[in-house]
Amino acid sequence: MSTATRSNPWGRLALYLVLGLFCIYYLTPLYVMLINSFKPLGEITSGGMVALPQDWTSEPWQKAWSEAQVGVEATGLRPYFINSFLMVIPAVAITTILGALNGYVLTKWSFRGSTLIFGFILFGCFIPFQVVLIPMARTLGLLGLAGSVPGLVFVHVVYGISFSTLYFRNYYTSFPTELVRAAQIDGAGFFTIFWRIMLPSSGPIAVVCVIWLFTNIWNDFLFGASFSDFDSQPMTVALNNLVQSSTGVKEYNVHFAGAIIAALPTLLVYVVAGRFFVRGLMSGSVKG
Amino acid sequence: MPSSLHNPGKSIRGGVQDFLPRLVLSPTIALTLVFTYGFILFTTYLSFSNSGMLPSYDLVGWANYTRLFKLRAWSIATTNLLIFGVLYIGICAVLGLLLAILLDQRIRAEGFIRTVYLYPMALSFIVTGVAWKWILDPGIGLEAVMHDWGFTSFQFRWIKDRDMAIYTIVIAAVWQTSGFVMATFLAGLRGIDREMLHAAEVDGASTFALYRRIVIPQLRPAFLSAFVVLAHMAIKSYDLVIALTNGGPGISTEMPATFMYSYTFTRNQMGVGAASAEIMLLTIVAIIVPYLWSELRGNKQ
Amino acid sequence: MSFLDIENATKSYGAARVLNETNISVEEGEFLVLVGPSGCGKSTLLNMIAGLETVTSGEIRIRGKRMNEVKPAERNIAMVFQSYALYPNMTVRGNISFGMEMQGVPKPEREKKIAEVADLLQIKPFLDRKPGQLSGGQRQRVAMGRALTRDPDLFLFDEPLSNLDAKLRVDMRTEIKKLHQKLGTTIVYVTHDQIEALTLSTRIAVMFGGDVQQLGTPDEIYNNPVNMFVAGFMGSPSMNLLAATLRQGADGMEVELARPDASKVRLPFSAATTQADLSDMDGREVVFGIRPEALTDSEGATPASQAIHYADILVDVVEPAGSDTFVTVTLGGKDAIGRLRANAKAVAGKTFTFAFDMEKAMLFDPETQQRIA
Amino acid sequence: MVHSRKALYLASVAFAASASLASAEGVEVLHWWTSGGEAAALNVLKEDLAGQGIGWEDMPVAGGGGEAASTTLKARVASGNPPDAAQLLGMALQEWAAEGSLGNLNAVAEANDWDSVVPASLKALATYEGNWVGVPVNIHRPNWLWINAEVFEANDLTPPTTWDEFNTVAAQLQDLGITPLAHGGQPWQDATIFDDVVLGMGGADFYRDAIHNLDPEALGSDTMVAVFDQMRTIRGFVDENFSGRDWNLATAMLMDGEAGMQLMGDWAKGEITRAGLTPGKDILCVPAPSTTGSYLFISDYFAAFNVSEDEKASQEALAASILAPGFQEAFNLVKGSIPARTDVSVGEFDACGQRAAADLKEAQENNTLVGSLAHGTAQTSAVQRAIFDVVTEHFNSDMSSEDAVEELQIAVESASY
Repeated sequence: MSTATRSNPWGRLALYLVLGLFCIYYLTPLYVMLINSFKPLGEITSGGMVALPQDWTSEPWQKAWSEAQVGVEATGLRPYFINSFLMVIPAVAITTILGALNGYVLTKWSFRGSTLIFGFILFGCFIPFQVVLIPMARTLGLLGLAGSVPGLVFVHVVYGISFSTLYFRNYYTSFPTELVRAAQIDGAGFFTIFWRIMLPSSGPIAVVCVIWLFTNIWNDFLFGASFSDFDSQPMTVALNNLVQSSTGVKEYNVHFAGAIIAALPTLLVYVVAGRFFVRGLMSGSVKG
Repeated sequence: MPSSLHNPGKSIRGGVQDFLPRLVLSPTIALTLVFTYGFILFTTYLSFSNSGMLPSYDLVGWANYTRLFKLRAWSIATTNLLIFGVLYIGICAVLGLLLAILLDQRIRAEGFIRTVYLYPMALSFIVTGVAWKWILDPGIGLEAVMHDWGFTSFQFRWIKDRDMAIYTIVIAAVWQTSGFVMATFLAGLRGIDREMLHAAEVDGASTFALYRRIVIPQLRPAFLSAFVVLAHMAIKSYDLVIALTNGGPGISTEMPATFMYSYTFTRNQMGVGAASAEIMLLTIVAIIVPYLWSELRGNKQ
Repeated sequence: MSFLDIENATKSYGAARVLNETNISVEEGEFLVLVGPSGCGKSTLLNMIAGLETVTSGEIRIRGKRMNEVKPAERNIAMVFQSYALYPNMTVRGNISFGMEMQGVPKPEREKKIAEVADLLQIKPFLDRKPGQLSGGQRQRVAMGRALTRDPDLFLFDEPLSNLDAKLRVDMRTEIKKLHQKLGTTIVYVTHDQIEALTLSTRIAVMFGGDVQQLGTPDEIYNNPVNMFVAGFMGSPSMNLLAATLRQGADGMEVELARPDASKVRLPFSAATTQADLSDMDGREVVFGIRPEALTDSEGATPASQAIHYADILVDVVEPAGSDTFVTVTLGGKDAIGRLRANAKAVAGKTFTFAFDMEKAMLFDPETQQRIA
Repeated sequence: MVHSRKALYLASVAFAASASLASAEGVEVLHWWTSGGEAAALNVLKEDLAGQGIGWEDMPVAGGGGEAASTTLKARVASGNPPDAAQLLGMALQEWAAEGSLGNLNAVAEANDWDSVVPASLKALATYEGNWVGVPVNIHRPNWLWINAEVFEANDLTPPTTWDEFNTVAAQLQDLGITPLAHGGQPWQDATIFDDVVLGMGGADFYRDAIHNLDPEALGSDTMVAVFDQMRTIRGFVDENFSGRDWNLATAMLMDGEAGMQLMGDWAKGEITRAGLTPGKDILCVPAPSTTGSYLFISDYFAAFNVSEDEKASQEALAASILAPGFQEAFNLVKGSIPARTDVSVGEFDACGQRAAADLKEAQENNTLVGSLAHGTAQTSAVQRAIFDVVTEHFNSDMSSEDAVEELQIAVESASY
């Protein structure tokens, strides 16, 4: 952004140094997990948890993926992925679209009291999930959604929507209103403006929103464990079953491998969605 | 951008278009009404009932509250939340902003670094908690490694120290979320018009002044998002505490979220759990509402 | 019935009224400029014509048809915005064709139209670029191109040139004027730049504080402002508005202005100057208005004028500007600017004999700010 | 109705192989046995039921000794969609029964004569108001002291049988630079030690008075002060990094010889076997100090939730299969516990298992079989956790024993309402 820092080689060096240092901070736990996921269990429990493996093995990975005991059957995490995808994709899509529409209404079609309504919706971010669990279970039961994937999608939409609304509303606040006016004069209606004008320019915030929702829903354990059935348990419940056992043997190497496997879809989303973080989507339309 | 929120679209009239915006908003409003406010009311009721394992509807007055305030675990939890909340939100916001600005300098490997900063969010704390526990454990983690390298006087045993353990939770929590806060700010930065920055540069603004006077003020909405997300994470920090210290040593890292969960589900004292939730909600109202008020009202002009 | 009628139109946001009852009629083919400082209500009025803001009370009619409830897209108008409002995610071609697409214009026709305006505005080379890759002037052309494809009944411009640099602004101004002459479409144009207003318009509405202060041709507005605001706002450098007192002189009324040394300048202000009857106004405080070009050196004064009067005044500052020299003096307690020929011999710190063209002078009431004479 | 159901059940058992009469419905089981051995053991049950034509719908939710599963269970019950059977510890079973959420298994119990094969203490927890509401699966014993044989032999130490001996041995180990006691500072592990100390220093009757009956006199007694004194002494025998450590890492310390002893339940055998060592030989198992002759127990139960009539048959079939001798042996061999019925041969079990079975018999005769507080077999979770709070806080701070006793009384009083 600033030519000043671009032209100063020492400044650049310091810049990269700082960024690199933080990379180490962020990567250390991953390093610990990775190296230990390639060790035989004996090597881990006999100490040296930060040392490189003496005896590299990929067995923990194989085990976590398809052989580990997560229930009565030794299925590994594999079969649970589909449940998680069935839950997370619709939930993220619905929540993001609704959030974007809400943000669009709240900024570009605001009406008397709309700011108040925004505050009202926003407060939903803070409700502790512990307190909603039982009434939500009862509600799902009444709706006939208990123990099903649609039920889980519903719950995640309900408690994700305050966030997606927040993100888009705050982003659209600085979205040039003149664009909306121009489109109105061009004859575009409410939804056309949204689809053709607003959404295509929402790349960075959509990334943030999707990352947030995807991560939260994918990694959610409480709802997943409480509102699922034997055939709709999401991946986190399986991962938790793999990792947690009060009186069983703890296979840390398999746990770590499992955790990384479980996080792969999220990581993929980060990498893919990250491309939409490109600069300058808006330039050329914002007033100077 | 003086008039970004200046009632722009009070325009399309007649027919469906007139109430379409409200129609679009209404599902969200209805869901919020029932599943946020309805459930808060329900919880309020429970907090005055003698609910144990399951909800019960027999009222017992303020008994749950008096019991709650007598519990040492609760006062520890609230103190911890204060320490944790302030440090966590503060550090994440500053670090997130700093990293976003640094990353916005046309960095060569931006995509890679961004992903590195972000990835902790992707991992479930069920497992990363174990890795952190190891790193922080003086016997096998950082301290042991430093000793191996010859720095034998190096000491880092906060996680075993009742007074310091809460700070290790801050370290791990910052690790998990600061990247996301960075992304929020980065999105905000990318939404700012470049020409304006060029203009300011031409005006002779130093890089520092550029950010302080022009860029950061424009990130206010992003700050709001970040703050809400961080406050949400701070208040709901559960997995983190369970995985890292499980409230220990002793009960020194008990947090309201773990307290609430424990009383509502593990200890079968749902009434006390509901009372603690009420206190939490009131605290949130006391802190968040004035902020929202000033932020949203300020935007309106 | 005119082409565009604005009748008793007002606009309020809650209790705050931003536009008072406004009446303007625009004939077909006219170029109306709404000019005024920011916050005067000009953009609000434009947005009301466009349908982007509701009309609180009153009526807006196009070709006699009430527009208040008609959607912007159905008013057959086109609008060019200050920030150009180009859709950042579409190419130039996409931007231009979007409106036609929305109106259901078939593709071949759209292509034809795009080619036409691209030719007209010389934007053919950038058709497949995105707005972000264009310069300010190019974006401006694209924005106009987008508006042109509509074949609108009415063109609305919202400060379209204010984001351009000075030179480009002058060029684009000429192009807009050419375009108007060529297409003959009715235009309503908002600006805060009085030069744009004077050069482009066939009529000007000067606005301030939510009211139209004066509506008239550029000549009327410039030479016959109805009040101090219009007089001061239009023209550059702006009109000198100086505190003065009316005195009964030998040949009728005279205007008395104080020099810095407390001595007085007296200038006849009589029948040759005005039709107004000032006879019983002896001793009255007034504001004396005179444009810089009417406060000049003896050779620079219009020979045709019937009422040139001279006075010696101490010169404070001399600013040669090539074709003219601007001189600042103190008169009536305020700085007054005179516009002299380039070779006039005024020297700072010395007195100089100024020629006042009293035919072009005017008087205002300091209380009501309205024109007296 | 009862008759027809019973008839259906008997038929299903009688013609198990034909499988045609069993409900097409599967039986959904909520449990927290997900780690290798346990889950594999449960698979035996699954196969067993499959043989009877009953599908197994697996609903595992692991975490914190069933804490996570209990939350899930509450949500499932609240939604009106409870599982057919759920794993519960003894007191939780009683609490659910009190809520009226459980059906009864009297028909199966009668048909299989559970009354005569299930130990009375287990039966007391499996029945509510005279009805069988759940079925016990196993018996774990938490009051074991595990000893690294090599360390003890090399240093010529004798396994301690009393707390005094323990203190002496521990002091000797400490002098040798060996951590006397491998321990993880988590509330349930602290409470496991507390269990052992209360039972050891006060005896079974005192344990019942204080922990089961919450007798204020017992809770405030000098014995209890002495218990906390001993806890303080034990605190001196753990390494400085004990806080927050998982139990199995503590076991690893024991196996490496880094530590000499560990107080832990018999599930530690899983870790020991896995490391290639033999429980009872490489790692000795002796009853926790001063608790010889007494037996703390934990039983896992499968609770029978109220289900519709057509699911009842498979629920009952599940219950019958769980307590069938064949499954009891197969399962408990893998799990490290001993069978929940006394008439199953333990010849196949390892030395520690055989000893446990013998001790159990003895304890039953002497009325010294008591449910463990640390593992949800003595108190409602409210009281249990309130005691945990005091024990953990005392263990991790410099609270005096007198203060701890006082805190204990207050905590118990405020939690039991």
